[in-house]
Amino acid sequence: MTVPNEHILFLAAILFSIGVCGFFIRRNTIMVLLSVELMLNAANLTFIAGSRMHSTAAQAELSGPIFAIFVILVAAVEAGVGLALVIALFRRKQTVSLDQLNELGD
Amino acid sequence: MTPEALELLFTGAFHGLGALFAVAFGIVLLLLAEILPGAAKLRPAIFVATLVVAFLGELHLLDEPAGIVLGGSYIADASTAAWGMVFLCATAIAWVFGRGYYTVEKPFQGEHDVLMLCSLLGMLLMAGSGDLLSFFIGLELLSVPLYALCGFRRARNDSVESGLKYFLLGAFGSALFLYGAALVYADTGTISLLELGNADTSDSLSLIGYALITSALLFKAGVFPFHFWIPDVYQGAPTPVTTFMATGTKAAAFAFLLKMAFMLPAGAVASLSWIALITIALGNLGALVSRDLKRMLALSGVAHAGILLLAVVSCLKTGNVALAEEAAIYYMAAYVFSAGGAFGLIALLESKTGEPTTLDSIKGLGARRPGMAAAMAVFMLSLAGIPATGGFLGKYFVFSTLVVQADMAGAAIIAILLSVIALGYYLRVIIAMWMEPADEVATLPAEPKRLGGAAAAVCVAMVFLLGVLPDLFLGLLP
Amino acid sequence: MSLLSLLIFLPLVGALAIAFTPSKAASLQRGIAFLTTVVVGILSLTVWGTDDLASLAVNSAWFTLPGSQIDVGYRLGVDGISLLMVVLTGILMPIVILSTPGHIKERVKEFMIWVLFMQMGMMGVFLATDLVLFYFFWEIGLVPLYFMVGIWGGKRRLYATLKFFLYTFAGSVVMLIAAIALIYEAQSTDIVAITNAMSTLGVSDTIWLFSAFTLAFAIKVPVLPFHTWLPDAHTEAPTSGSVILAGVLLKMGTYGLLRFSIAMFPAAAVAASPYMMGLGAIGIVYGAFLAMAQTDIKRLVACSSVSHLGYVVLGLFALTHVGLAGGLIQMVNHGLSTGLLFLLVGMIYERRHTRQLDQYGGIASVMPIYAIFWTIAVLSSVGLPGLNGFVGEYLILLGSYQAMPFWAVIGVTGVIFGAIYLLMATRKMLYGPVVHEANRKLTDLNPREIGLMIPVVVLIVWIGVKPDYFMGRTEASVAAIVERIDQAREGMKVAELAVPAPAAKGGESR
Amino acid sequence: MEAASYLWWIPLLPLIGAGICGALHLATLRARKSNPDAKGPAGFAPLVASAAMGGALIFSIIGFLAICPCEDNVVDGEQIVALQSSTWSWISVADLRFDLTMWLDRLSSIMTLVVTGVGLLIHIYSAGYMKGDKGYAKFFAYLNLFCFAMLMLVLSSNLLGLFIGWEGVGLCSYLLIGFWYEKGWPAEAGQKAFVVNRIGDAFFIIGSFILIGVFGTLEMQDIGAQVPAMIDAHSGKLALAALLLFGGACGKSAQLPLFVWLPDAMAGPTPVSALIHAATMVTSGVYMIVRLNPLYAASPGVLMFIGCVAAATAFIAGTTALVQRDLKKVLAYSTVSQLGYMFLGIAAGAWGAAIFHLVTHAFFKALLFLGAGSVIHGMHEEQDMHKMGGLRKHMPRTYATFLAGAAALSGLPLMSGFFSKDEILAKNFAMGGVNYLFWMAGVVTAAITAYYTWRMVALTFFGEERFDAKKVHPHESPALMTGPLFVLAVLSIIGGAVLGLPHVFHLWNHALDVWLEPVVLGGNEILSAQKGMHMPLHLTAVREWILLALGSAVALFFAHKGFHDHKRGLAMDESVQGAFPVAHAKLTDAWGIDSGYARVIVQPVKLLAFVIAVIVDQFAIDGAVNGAGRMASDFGRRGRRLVDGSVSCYGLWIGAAAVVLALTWFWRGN
Repeated sequence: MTVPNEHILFLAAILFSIGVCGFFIRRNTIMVLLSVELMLNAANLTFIAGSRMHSTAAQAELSGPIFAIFVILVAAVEAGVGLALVIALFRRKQTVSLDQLNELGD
Repeated sequence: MTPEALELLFTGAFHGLGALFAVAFGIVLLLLAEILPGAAKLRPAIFVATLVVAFLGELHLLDEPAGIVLGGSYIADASTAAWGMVFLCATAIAWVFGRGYYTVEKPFQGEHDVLMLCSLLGMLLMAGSGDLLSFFIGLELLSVPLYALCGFRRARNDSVESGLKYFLLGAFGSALFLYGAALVYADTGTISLLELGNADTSDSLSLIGYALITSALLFKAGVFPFHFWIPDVYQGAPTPVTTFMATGTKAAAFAFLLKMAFMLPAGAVASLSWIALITIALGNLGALVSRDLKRMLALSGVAHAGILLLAVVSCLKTGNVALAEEAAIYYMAAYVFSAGGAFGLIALLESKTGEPTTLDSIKGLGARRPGMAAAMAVFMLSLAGIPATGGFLGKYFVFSTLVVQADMAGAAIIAILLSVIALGYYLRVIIAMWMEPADEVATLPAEPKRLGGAAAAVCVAMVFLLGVLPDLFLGLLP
Repeated sequence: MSLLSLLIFLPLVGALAIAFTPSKAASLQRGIAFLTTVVVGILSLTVWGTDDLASLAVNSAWFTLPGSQIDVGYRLGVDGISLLMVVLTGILMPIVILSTPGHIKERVKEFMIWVLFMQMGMMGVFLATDLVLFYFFWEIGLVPLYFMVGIWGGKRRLYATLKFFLYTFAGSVVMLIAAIALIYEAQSTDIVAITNAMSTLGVSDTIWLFSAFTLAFAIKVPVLPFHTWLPDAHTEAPTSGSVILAGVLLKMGTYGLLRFSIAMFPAAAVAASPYMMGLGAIGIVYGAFLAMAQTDIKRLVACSSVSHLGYVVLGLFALTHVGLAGGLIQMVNHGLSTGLLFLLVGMIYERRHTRQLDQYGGIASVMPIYAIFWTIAVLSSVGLPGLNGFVGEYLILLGSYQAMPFWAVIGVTGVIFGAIYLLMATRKMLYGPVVHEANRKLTDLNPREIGLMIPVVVLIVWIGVKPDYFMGRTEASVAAIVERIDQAREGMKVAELAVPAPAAKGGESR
Repeated sequence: MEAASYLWWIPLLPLIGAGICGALHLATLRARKSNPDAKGPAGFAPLVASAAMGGALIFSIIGFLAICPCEDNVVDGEQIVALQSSTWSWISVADLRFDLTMWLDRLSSIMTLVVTGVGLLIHIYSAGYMKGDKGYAKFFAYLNLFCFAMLMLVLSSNLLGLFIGWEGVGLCSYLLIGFWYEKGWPAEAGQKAFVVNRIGDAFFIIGSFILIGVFGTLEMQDIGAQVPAMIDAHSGKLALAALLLFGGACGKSAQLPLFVWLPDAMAGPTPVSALIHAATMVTSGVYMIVRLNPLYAASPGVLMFIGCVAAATAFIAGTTALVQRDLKKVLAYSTVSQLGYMFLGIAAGAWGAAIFHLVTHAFFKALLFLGAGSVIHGMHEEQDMHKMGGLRKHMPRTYATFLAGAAALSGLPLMSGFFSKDEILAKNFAMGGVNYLFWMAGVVTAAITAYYTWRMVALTFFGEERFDAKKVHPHESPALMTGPLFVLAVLSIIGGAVLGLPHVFHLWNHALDVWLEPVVLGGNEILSAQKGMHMPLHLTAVREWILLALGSAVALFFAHKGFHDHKRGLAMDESVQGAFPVAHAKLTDAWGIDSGYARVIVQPVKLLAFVIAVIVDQFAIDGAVNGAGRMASDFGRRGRRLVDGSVSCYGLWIGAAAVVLALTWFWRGN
């Protein structure tokens, strides 16, 4: 028995929404980062579903999965830089709470 | 994949991607220079050489566009080349003014340059990308190094904060883009712009997808209500990086916006023009009340983004991409030299003290550094769009596309009246420099740097050339 | 390089030359500036001497507007309308430079550079026959005055200069949009071509273009109720700035009204004429009352400008031959008489360092020669027959009477009120006993000051006694405009016969 | 008509003189720089000025001779009645031309002779009167400048050219009234004079517009010629134009309601009062109307209106003169009243009579002013008659001449004033209708005039000396001043009889009527046509005699009464003042008209100026402008509050916006 694509899309949508909400709600930088990851993965899931929808027996539609792979890659890169920045923040403030990002402005 | 297919895939690729290859090669060389002993002193040479070669590549591309390469992932046409030149100029300006800006971080100058080139690479890729994937890669290639650059002065709170803010929001933005792209893909089954152009995108999935994609782009371009990060990040980031972001990133975002504008639904015209007008208003009003120069220029940049968005709107309404693109490129070029020059001068001013530059700290600058102050005045007038400066003609072209092609005189009048507010704060900068006596708040300005001075002079010259002899540049454009 | 180009760019050359002088060498910079302006003045007189003005025209390619075949050209030309303005500019600038030693003591270098820039802008505005070029110079002209007021001005100079720039800029950007539309409508940027293309169109097609242009010029003139920047700018500006402002800069507005609003859109002008005449006439009285209430002599003169320019607007928008001719000559008159008044105010200010009327009194007994010049200037402004002011005012009022007696009568009352405030000021300044000790020690005008005012006085008398000599040169151009207006009137009549309602609306008065 | 370009010299000589005197003044100033009490070349000024006037006088006599009726002035059967100079083309726009031409016909020749003649005398007189004044040369410069303007006024053939002189004399009057500006109030008086005149000029200007509209020219000869053709078509416009021009005349010739400046004008030096405010400038209104007599003849309604104004002015001014204490004020109000008389003549269409009275008045009023000047001079600048008395011993020559002037003014029989007044009254009487009222007003005024004139004489020269003999030593003025007095005295005695002896005497005919006949022909014809009676009107001999007798009786009786009441001193004045304090105060203040203006016009204008400047301009208009600016920065600050600067808030905006965007497109898309 196969899962209907709509369900996958729906699941992806839910994941994405959870990620967005997390982004808004969480105060801890790491958690916010994770929420973003969640959103990315929701996108990936959608890509996969898309490719599944548009593939035919004759020819598989591959750009979706390829996209997904790139996303995973990029997500890693982003995480790297992001965590570096988080560390820098921690070095200066001994905390990783977003509320510490409040010095700019005039 | 058959060899023929591979060959087909790469025909004209080298010609079309000349600039990208050059920059990539330059990055590699710089990295080598990092590790090879004694090669450190070569870095500037390598950097400059890279830019020059890339620039030549783009020039070549202008003359004979390669068209579609990499099987549609990259479109190397004249406008791509023109945008590429804009990016290269932006990079050059940011880099030159950045020389000697970093005191504490001096040892890491190499990394700084590498990151800058990476981000440049991303811009070039974005501008020419033929499908959503290559655009996404370009976008990340542009953004990720910038996150690092913003936080480059990690000994300073403001720098770190700016970096982290930019990172988080940037990541959020990319996520939006991705999900949007995914939805579009799920709906149409393709990511190539050309095919998307033909595909039926009226379905709700694509609509939402495009909305998300546009949001991400508007975020990068810094347009209401996606612009709130801009003042913070620009203010906190190291000034050369701000210079780079203000000019380069914005340009890249608009380059792609114009590319994909034709895919947007008809309803977008109304919503986007409203967004544009609000952006201009908010940007100018915000700038009007900020005393920190970088913040002020950041917000003024938001206003300029709004005007560029109007160009996008007119292209969206008329479908005449070429004209709107021409106007936008001209506008952007003028902006690169004016804003770039202005931010650059701020970088020079800060390089001595490292203190933020405010309207108070530049009081009486005209008396102590007439050259600098004069250049700054020219940049301000150009940003304000006073004739004989590039700013004016850019404004003229954008608004003429709007009035004549898109037949949106009403929006044009509102926009241009809103831009009168801008004059208010540009003039205040001049007032502070030339008409107010220096007081104790006014920090002693930087020792004049020969390099910086030369760069400023070049920017001034370009601003005037763009303003008085437009044919030099219009001739290049398609 | 052609004569007209020289008129525009010699000042630029002079400015560059000054830029390379050592910043301390004030006298050298003054010298260069004076020399440049004198040469330009002589050149402008040679233009006056040329009989075939058309032969001076310049027309070379500049650039092509993207997405169209419209060539923006470097087009210069001079006709009867601009001729007077060009000569006025040419003659006033040396006088301005000559007046600076009294009040420009520091940052001479910058000042001279800005003055020459200013001259370039003004000459450009009057000589450009290409719309884009005109707009270029039109806005460039704002910058130098912005600096003059902002750097060398009085206490509230920053407020005044910001207000001036923003106010006028707001007007001109609206004009920019209109210009963009206009250029594509006429498919040309040549003002003559545009005029030929547009002046045949009806009201409904041109009314918004007309309004946009008129708004920009009305702010510059300034026409009620856009005038409030002027008193501030005048009061805060240094003497020379005020002279330039009153003498030439404001004329850019009236010149624009004539060259664009009226000549390009005659039909719309006819429709709007009652309202514009109303603004002009009310402006005359309003400005006069404004002046009456002033205690600051410089501000008083500034307000009198509002009143005098009301005459010009009234005359121009009467759209009669007499009114137009009168308005044109009155532009020059105002430049001379008000310029002279500002010079005089400056001279007394340099000696006494106050502009409050009640600080003076009995000056005539201390500075008799000053009193003579002051009296001449005042009489010229109140329009005494035999001096220049009368010619303009009488023709304007006559012309507007032929068009709309009501507004003319309102305007005539200005003759009374003008006398009231100017004579009041004169009495408080010159007459009565010397009450303030500080006034006893005042020294009378020195030869330089006398010398620089002589040419102005000569012109004042000359225009008053032989106006024909000056108006003769303008007659042809005015006649051409009148012809366009008459054609437009005909056209509107036809339109009214066809469709009674819309075209008639503008026509009805008050 | 004949070309005669030397006419230009009549106005130009005084102009040149003015220039030279001005130069002399500047030279004197320069000389005084080194030592304050240096004489400088100012002493030459009177010579130069008088020479200029003399030259002008000679030229005007030449002109006069060239047009007076005698054989050698007949060119091919045509009697020369006018000379015309070369033309200076002044303004020409479209098809309008305003040219300056000197036009000497019989009317303007009389005026030029009066102006140059009386002017010359007053120049000579001033040489003595102004001696020692630090503005000596300047005074003569102004005086000459005035004569230039006045001559332009009377000689110009174009109404606009006339207007040059019209405003020019106004200017000079302004300058000369304020001549002693250090005192302050003369300057204010001058300003008042100029402004009030300007009010009249405003009417004048509008009137000229109407004339241009009707005739397409301002050449007064052409206008006069075209009037008959225009009456039917444009009678309304003509009347309006005439009325407006008369408004101008009201300003210059000090008629109600614009007469208030003239009494104040006495602040100027007395010769000025004599020349400008008695003999010449104030009469220019009369001249202008007579010059345009066809126009006025064509609008009888306006003539009637003029009559009413004139009668009221004559009466009010006369009554005011009754109670003045200031010698010059008496003369000033008397002048206003006499000008009213001239306009009464015009009201009756008696152009000749008006000019006749203008001339005689020029003689005797100039004489009286100069005499008064001599008195004031002798009394050390004292002008209050209550502080004089018994001066006839001290200054006999002045006294004698003053008597002559007084006799003429009060119209004692056979004096010049007698004939001119009588003619005006007679013409009104003959015209009948409403002019009977004018006639009565005239008679009453004549009575009043006689009374105050002799009151003045009595208070000044008779009774006990009311001045402090220790401080003030009255003395006769030098010959330089008394000389002109005698000349004028002779003129005011015989002038009337010579120029205008009524026909009933059958000695010689009315010289002035004959002389002016060609000038007033147009007007008379129109009037005759309208009224159906032959102009100029003539009474039957009987009536004429009765009127003459009546006139003499009134004059003699009231003159005697006025003299008798006051020759013993101030008793009468004080008793009157005691009896009716309020009425007396009002009368002294010219029926409170002047102070009324201050309340009703001046104060409101000042208030309005304040309201406009502060409330409308600063508060409303400029407030709006600045308000816009303030609002902008306000919004700017508000704009910041959209976000709190936290990442999640920014993100929220982005997310929300994305959703909204999606929704709008979704909704718009399908």
